[in-house]
Amino acid sequence: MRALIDSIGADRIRQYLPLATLVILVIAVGVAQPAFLEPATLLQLAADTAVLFILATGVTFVIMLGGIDLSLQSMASLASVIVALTITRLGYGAFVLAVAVGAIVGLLAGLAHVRLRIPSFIATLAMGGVLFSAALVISHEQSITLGEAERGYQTWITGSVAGVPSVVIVGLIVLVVAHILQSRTAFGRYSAAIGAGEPAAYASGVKVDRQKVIAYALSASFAALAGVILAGRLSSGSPTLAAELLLPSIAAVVVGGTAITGGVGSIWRTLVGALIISVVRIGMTFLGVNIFAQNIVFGAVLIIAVAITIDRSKIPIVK
Amino acid sequence: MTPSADAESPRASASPKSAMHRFRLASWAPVIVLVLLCAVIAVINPNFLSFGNFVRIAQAAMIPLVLGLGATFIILMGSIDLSVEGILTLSAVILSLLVLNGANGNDLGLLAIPLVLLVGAGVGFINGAVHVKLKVPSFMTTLGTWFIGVGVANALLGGTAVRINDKLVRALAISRDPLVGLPWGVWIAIFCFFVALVIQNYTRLGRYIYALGGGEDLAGLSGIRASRVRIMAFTLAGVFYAVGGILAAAQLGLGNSQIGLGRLFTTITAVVVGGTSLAGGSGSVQQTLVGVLVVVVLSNGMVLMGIPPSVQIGVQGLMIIAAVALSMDRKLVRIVK
Amino acid sequence: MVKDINGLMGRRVSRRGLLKGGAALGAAGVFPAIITRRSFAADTPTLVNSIRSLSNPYHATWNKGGEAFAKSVGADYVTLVTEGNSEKGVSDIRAILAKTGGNVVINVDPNDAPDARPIVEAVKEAGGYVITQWNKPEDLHPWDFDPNYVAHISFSGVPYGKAMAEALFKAMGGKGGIVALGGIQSNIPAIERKAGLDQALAENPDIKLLDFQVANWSDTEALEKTNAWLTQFGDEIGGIWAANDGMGLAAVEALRADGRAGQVPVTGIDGIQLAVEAILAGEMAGTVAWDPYWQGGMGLSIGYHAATGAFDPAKEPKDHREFYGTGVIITADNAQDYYDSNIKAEPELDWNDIWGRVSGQIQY
Amino acid sequence: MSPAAATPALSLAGIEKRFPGVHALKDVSIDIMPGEVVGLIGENGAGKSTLMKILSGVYQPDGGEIRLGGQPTRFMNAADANLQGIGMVFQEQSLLTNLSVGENIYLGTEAAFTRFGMIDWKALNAAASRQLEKVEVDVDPRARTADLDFATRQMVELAKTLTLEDQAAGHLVILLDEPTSVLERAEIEILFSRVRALKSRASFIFVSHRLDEVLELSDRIYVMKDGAVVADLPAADANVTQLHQLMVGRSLQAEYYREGLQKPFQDEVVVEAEALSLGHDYRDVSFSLHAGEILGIAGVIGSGREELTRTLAGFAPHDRGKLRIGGKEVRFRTPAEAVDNGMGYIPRERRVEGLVLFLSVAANITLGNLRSLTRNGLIDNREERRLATRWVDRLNVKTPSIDALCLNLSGGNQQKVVLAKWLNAKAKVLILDHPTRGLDVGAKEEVYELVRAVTAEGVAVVLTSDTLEETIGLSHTVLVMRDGAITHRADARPGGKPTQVELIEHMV
Repeated sequence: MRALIDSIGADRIRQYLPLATLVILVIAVGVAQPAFLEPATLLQLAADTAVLFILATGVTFVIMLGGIDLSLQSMASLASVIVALTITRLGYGAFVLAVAVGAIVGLLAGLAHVRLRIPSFIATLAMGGVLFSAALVISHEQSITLGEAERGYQTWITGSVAGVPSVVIVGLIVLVVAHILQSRTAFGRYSAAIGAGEPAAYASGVKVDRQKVIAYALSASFAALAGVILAGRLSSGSPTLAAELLLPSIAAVVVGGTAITGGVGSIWRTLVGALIISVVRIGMTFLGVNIFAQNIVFGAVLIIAVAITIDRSKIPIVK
Repeated sequence: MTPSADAESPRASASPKSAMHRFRLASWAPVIVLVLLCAVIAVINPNFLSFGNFVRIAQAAMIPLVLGLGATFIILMGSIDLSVEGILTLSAVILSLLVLNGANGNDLGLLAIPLVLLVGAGVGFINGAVHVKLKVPSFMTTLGTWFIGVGVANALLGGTAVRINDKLVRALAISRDPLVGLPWGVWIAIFCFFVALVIQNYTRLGRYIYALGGGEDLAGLSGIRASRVRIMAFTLAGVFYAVGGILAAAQLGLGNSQIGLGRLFTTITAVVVGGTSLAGGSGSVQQTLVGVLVVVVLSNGMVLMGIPPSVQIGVQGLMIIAAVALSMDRKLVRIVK
Repeated sequence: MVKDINGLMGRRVSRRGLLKGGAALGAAGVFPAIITRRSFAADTPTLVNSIRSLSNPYHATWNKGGEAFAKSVGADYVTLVTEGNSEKGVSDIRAILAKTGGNVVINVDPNDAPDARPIVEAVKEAGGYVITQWNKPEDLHPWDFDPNYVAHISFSGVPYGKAMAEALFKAMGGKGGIVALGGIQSNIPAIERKAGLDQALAENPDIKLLDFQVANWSDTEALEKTNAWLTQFGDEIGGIWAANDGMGLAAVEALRADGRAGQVPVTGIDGIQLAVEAILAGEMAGTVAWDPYWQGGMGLSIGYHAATGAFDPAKEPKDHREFYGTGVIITADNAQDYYDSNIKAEPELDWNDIWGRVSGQIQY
Repeated sequence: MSPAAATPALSLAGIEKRFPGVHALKDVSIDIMPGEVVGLIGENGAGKSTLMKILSGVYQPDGGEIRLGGQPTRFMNAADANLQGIGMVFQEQSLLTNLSVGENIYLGTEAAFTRFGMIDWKALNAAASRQLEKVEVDVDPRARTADLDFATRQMVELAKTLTLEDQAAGHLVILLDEPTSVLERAEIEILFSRVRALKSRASFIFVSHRLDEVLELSDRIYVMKDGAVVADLPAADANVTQLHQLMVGRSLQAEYYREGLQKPFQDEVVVEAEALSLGHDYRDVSFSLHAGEILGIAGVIGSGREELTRTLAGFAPHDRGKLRIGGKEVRFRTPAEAVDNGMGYIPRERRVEGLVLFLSVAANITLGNLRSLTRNGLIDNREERRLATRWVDRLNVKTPSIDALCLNLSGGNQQKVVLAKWLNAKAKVLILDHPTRGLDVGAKEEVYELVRAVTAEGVAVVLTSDTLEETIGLSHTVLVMRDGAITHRADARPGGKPTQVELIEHMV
C-alpha cells in the first residue's frame, strides 16, 4: 500500500519532467547566447513552432488510441495547394474548404483502417501517397504563388496582435480546443481507454471503430489546418510545401512523453515536445553547432529526451 | 469485429489433433496477389515476362529484400526499426571510403566488407542496448540512430560523393554468374535470405524472437532473457542493413549520404504487405520475400504499364491498401492498430 | 580554448584530410569540436549560406565557395541547411537574424520558391542583406525591398536543358529514341529543364521521346526507373536525358549493370565532379556546370559589397538585381580543361568582379 | 504416508520476508515429502504468492533456510530454481499461443537439441511427444498452441514442467498455482488424475481458492493467514468449513450462499429469447428473464452456454430466432449495441475485457456511460469524481484513491470496479461470466452480496459460473445446456434448490 502511495507521489514529479527538460534546454542555450532569451526571439520561436505543434496535435489523437498517421505531411501540402487554387474565388472559404477536405480524407483513411482492418501504419502511408499524387495533379505539378490580393486574406496568419505573432495566437487556440477535446470530452476519454486497453473499452460499449475514425478525421483536419497556415506563412501552395515535417511531428509527440503505443499522453505534452524539438533545432543554430554535427546531436537529444520524459509506470512492456 | 480475448478461439475450434502449422492458407494470400499482379502487367506489357526483366526485378529486389529480412526480425518482436536508412547509409559510405576509391588512398578490397558488417552490427547493438537499458521505445531509439547514422556518414564525407573504384566491389552489381546470369549481388541477397531462414527456423534466437512477439512476459517465465534477445535481434538487423548498404554502394558505384533516401518506408511496407503483423508474433522471412516482390513488381510494372508519373505514388498507395486488405486474415487478428 | 576549436574547424576546408581521418574511422576525434563559438564582431557582417543540405556534392561545393569568400574578407561564416524542410529553413534564418541583430549577409538557395518571401521579409525587417538563388516567386522582386534584398540569381533551365538535349542528340547521331528523368515535379529548375528538353525535341523530329519519368532528384529512383525502361524499350533507347547529374550517373550505373555503359549516351546537369569524370570516361555525353563554388562565394560577395556600402542596390539596374548567371556547358570537347582548372585545383575567382557573369535580366 | 519417515523433498525453515512497511512472511516453515501433494490455502494477502515467488527464485528471503533433499540451498532466479528442480504451472496460462506445442515445451531449454547452433526439430518434437505421453495427452507437438483448448494447454504446461526431470539433479517439486481456475469440471478431473499419476515422479504444491478441490487432491494442507502458517493438517481430517474458518479467522456462514437472503424476483420480463440460434454453437434457446431474477446457465464445454453469454453481451450476434429486451426486438452486432440496450457484461477475462488496467478507478467506473456525464460536450469532472467516490464507498472498493490505476488493485476490488461500472451505467441486465474466478473466499462473498443487492433493486442477471454450487446457490432459475440446446430448466428458488446430481444428469 505504501509503495502504491509512493508511486503516486512520484507520478506527480514525473508529470513535470517534459516541462523541466524544456526549461533546462532553454536556459542552457540562453546562458551561452543571451540573445536567445530576448522576448522577440522567444516569440519568434513560438511562431516557428506553431505549424509543427498543430501537426503534432493532430497525430496525438491518433497515437493516443494506439495508431499512427503517416499521411499528415501530404495532407498539409495538399491543403496548401487547395488554398492557393481556390482563395481567389472563395476568399476565406478556401480555408474552410481545405480543412473540410482534410476531415473527409481522414474519414476515408480511418474507414480503410477500421473496415478493411489494415494497420494504420500502412493505411495512412498509402493514403499519403494518394494525397501527394492528388496535390501534384491539381497543382499541375508546380508551386502556386499567391498574389498581393490573396495575401490580404491571410493576415490572421501573417499579422500580429499587440506584438504577438497571430500564428502564435492561432496555435494557442488550437491548444485550448485540442486540450479540451482530449481531456474533457467523451471522445478523449474513449481514446485513452482504447489505447490503454482496447478489448475492455470494446466490451464496455465504447464504439471503438467510430472513435478511431473520428481520431483520423481530426488528425487529417489538423494537418490540413497546418497546411493552411503554412500556405499563409509562405504565401503559396505546393505539393511539397510540408516536406520533411512528418517525422519531427511524431517525434514531438513522443518527446513530450506520450507513449507511442497509446493510452498515455496529453496535448500539453505534445506542446512541450514540439517546443523541445524547436529549441534544440534553433538552439543549435544559436550555439553555432557545427553543421555536420547537427544531425548527430539532434538524434542523440531525441533519444535522451525520451529517456527522460517517458512515463514507464504506465507502459507495461517497452517495445 | 471481435476483439475478444484469446479465450474464445480455442473453445470454438478445439481440435488438438489437427497439425496446424504457422503457415496457413491466409499467408498464401500475398502470393496470390503477387501472381495476379504479374499476370495483369504481363497482359499489358508482355516484355514484363522477359528474362532481362526478371533479372532487373531481381536486381531491384535485392536491396529491399536484405533490408526487409533484418526488419522482419524486429517487427516479429513487436518493435519497429526506423534506423534502416541510417545504418545503410553509414555502411555504404564507410565501404566507399575503405576500398579503392576516388577520395583517399585506402584499398582494403574485400577485407572492407567484414569491417562494414561490424559497423552495422555495432549500430544495431547500440539500438538494442539503448532501447533495452534506457527503456526508450524502439520507435524513438531507432529514429535517433537514423539521424545519427546519416549525420556521421555526412560528416565523414563532408558532403561529397565518393566513387568506388574497387573492381571486386563493383562486380557485385555488374558481373553475373555464368550459369543463370544473375548479378552476384542477387546471389548475395538469396544467400542472406537462407541465412535468415535458418536463423528464424533453426536457432534459439529465431525462436525467442517469436516468443517475445507472442508475449514478452510469458517468454520471461520460461527463463528467456528478453533484453538479451532484443539486443541480439537489433544487432542482427544491423548486419542485414549493412549488407544492404554494401549492395547499394556497389550498385550505384559510389558512397554518398543520400544513398538511403526513401528506403525505410519501402522496407516496412514490404514486410507488412507480406503479411507479417506489426503487432509481432506472426510472420516470417518467407512472407517478407513475397512482400518485397509485390512492392518491386508493382513499381516496375507501373513504369511498364505507362502510368503517368504524378499519379504513380497514389496508385501504389491504393494497390498496397488492396494487397494488404486481401491478404489480411481478419479472423486471426484481434486488434489492428 | 574557443580559438583552438575554431582553428580546428577552420581547417575543415582540407576535406581530403578529413576523409582520411574518416576512413580510418578516426572521425571521433573531430566530433568534440561540435560547438564552434564565434565572436561575431560588431562591424563586419556575419556571412551566411543557407542551402538544402551538405549531403550532396553540389551544395558542398557551394559551401566551400562561401567559406573561401568569408576567409578572403575575414568575416564570420555560418552554414544553414534546410534538410528539405521549408519551415526549418525559414526559422533557422530568423534565428540567425535574432542572434546577429541583423548585421548579416545571407545567400540563400530557398528549399522551394515560396520560402523566399518570408525569408526576404524577415531579413528586411531585421535590416540584413539577402541574395536569393534559383527559387523565388515570380512576383517577388529585389527592387521592392530596397536595399535589403540585394539580388536574385538564377540560371535559366530552359536553354541549358535544351543544350543538354542537343548534346545528347548529337552524340546519338541525330536520331533514335530517348528516355528522360525529371526532378521533383514542382521545382522550378525541374520544370524549366524539362521545357528545354521539349523545345529541343520539337526541333528534332527524328528523335522520339519514349518516356518521361520523375525520379525526384534521387539516385535510387533513377536507377529503378532506368531499369524498368531497359525492359520496356530495350534497344530502342538511344540516349538518356537526366535533369541532374545524380540521376544521370544512376542511369549510367543501370546501363553498366546491363553491359551497355558507354554505348548509350547520357546527359546530366549541375557539373559535379563525378559527372565530369564520367564524361572523361566516355560514359556521359554532357553536363552543365553552374559553378556552385561561384554561387556560394559570389552570392555572399554581392551582398557583402552592398552591406559595406561599396554600391547601393537601389541604384543598380534591374539586370543587376534579378539576373541569369552563366553556366558552362561541358562535353567531351572541354571536359579535360574544365577538370584541370576547376576540380583538380581550387578555382581562383576574383570576388570583386561581382557582375562578371551576368547574362541578362530574368524574364518571366 | 508419514511425514516424519523420510527426508523432505523440499523444506522451508523459518522463512522471513519484509517489504517496505509490510512483514509479508513471518517464520514460515513448510515441508514437502517426496511424492506428496501439499495444499496451500489462504486469503489474498495471506502471503501465498510471496511464498511462491521465493520458491521460484523471483524473491530472495530475508531470513530462514531453504533445504532441497536436506541440503541448504538458494534460488538465485527462476532459471536457477528450475535447474534445481522447482517447476511452476501458472494460473494465467504461460504458453505462447503463436508457438507450437513442442516449441513451448522446450522454450528456453532448446540448448539440449542444438548442434552447431542449429535446433534439431525432429529430436525436439520427438522429445516433446515423450513429455506429452507422460501427461497422457494426445497432441501433435507441431500443433499451434492457439488451436488447443484450455485443458489441453494446461496439460501441455504440466508436460513442460516435467521436462525439468531431465535437467534437475534431485527430486522435482512442482508448484501448481491456481491451475483449475480456467478449467471446467471434467477438465479438472483429468488434471487431478494426471497429478495423482505423476506423484511417483514429483511432489506438488497445490495453491487454490477452491477448498473442495484442495481437499480432494492434497495429502496435507497448510493454511496461511497474515503471512504466517496457522495450520498444517492432513486432508483426510479436514473439511471445507474448518478450512474456511482457519483462513478467515471466523466461522463460515452456515449457508455459504445465504439462500435466505435471496429475494423473489418481479413479474416484469426484461429479456426474452425465442428459439435463439447461432450456427453450430447453440440452437432454439428460449427463456424469459425477469427483473430481479438470477438465471444460471449450467453446461460443460461445447454446451453452447459460453457462446450464448457472448451473444447477450454483444460479441456474437445470433443468426436465427428472436431476442427481445424490454419487449423490443434486438440483435446485438457489437457490445456497444448491447450496452445501449441496458446490458452490462462482467467478463471472465477481467484484466483484459473488464477493465482498462492503465486507467484510473474513476475513469473505469464511468466508462460505461460517459454520455450521461457530458454537459455541452464536456465531461463534468466534478460530477464524475462524485459518482466514482460514491460507488467506491458503496461497494467498499479498497483503493488508495479514485485516481489510482486499476492495475494496482486486487482481483476482488477490480471485480467491484467492473460491477460499479455497470451499476453506474444503470444496466438493466448484468451478464456475469465466471464472476468469482480467481477471487478468494472473502472477495467471493462480497461479490455475492453485491449481486443480491442489485437484484433486489430489480436488475436481472444471467450467470455462468465456475462451479455448480455457485450456480445453484445464487440462481432463481437454472438452465442446463448440452450440445447447444437447453436440456433442462430447474426452478431454484430458496427452499427448492435442485441438487448438483440432478443438473449433471442433463449436462452429460
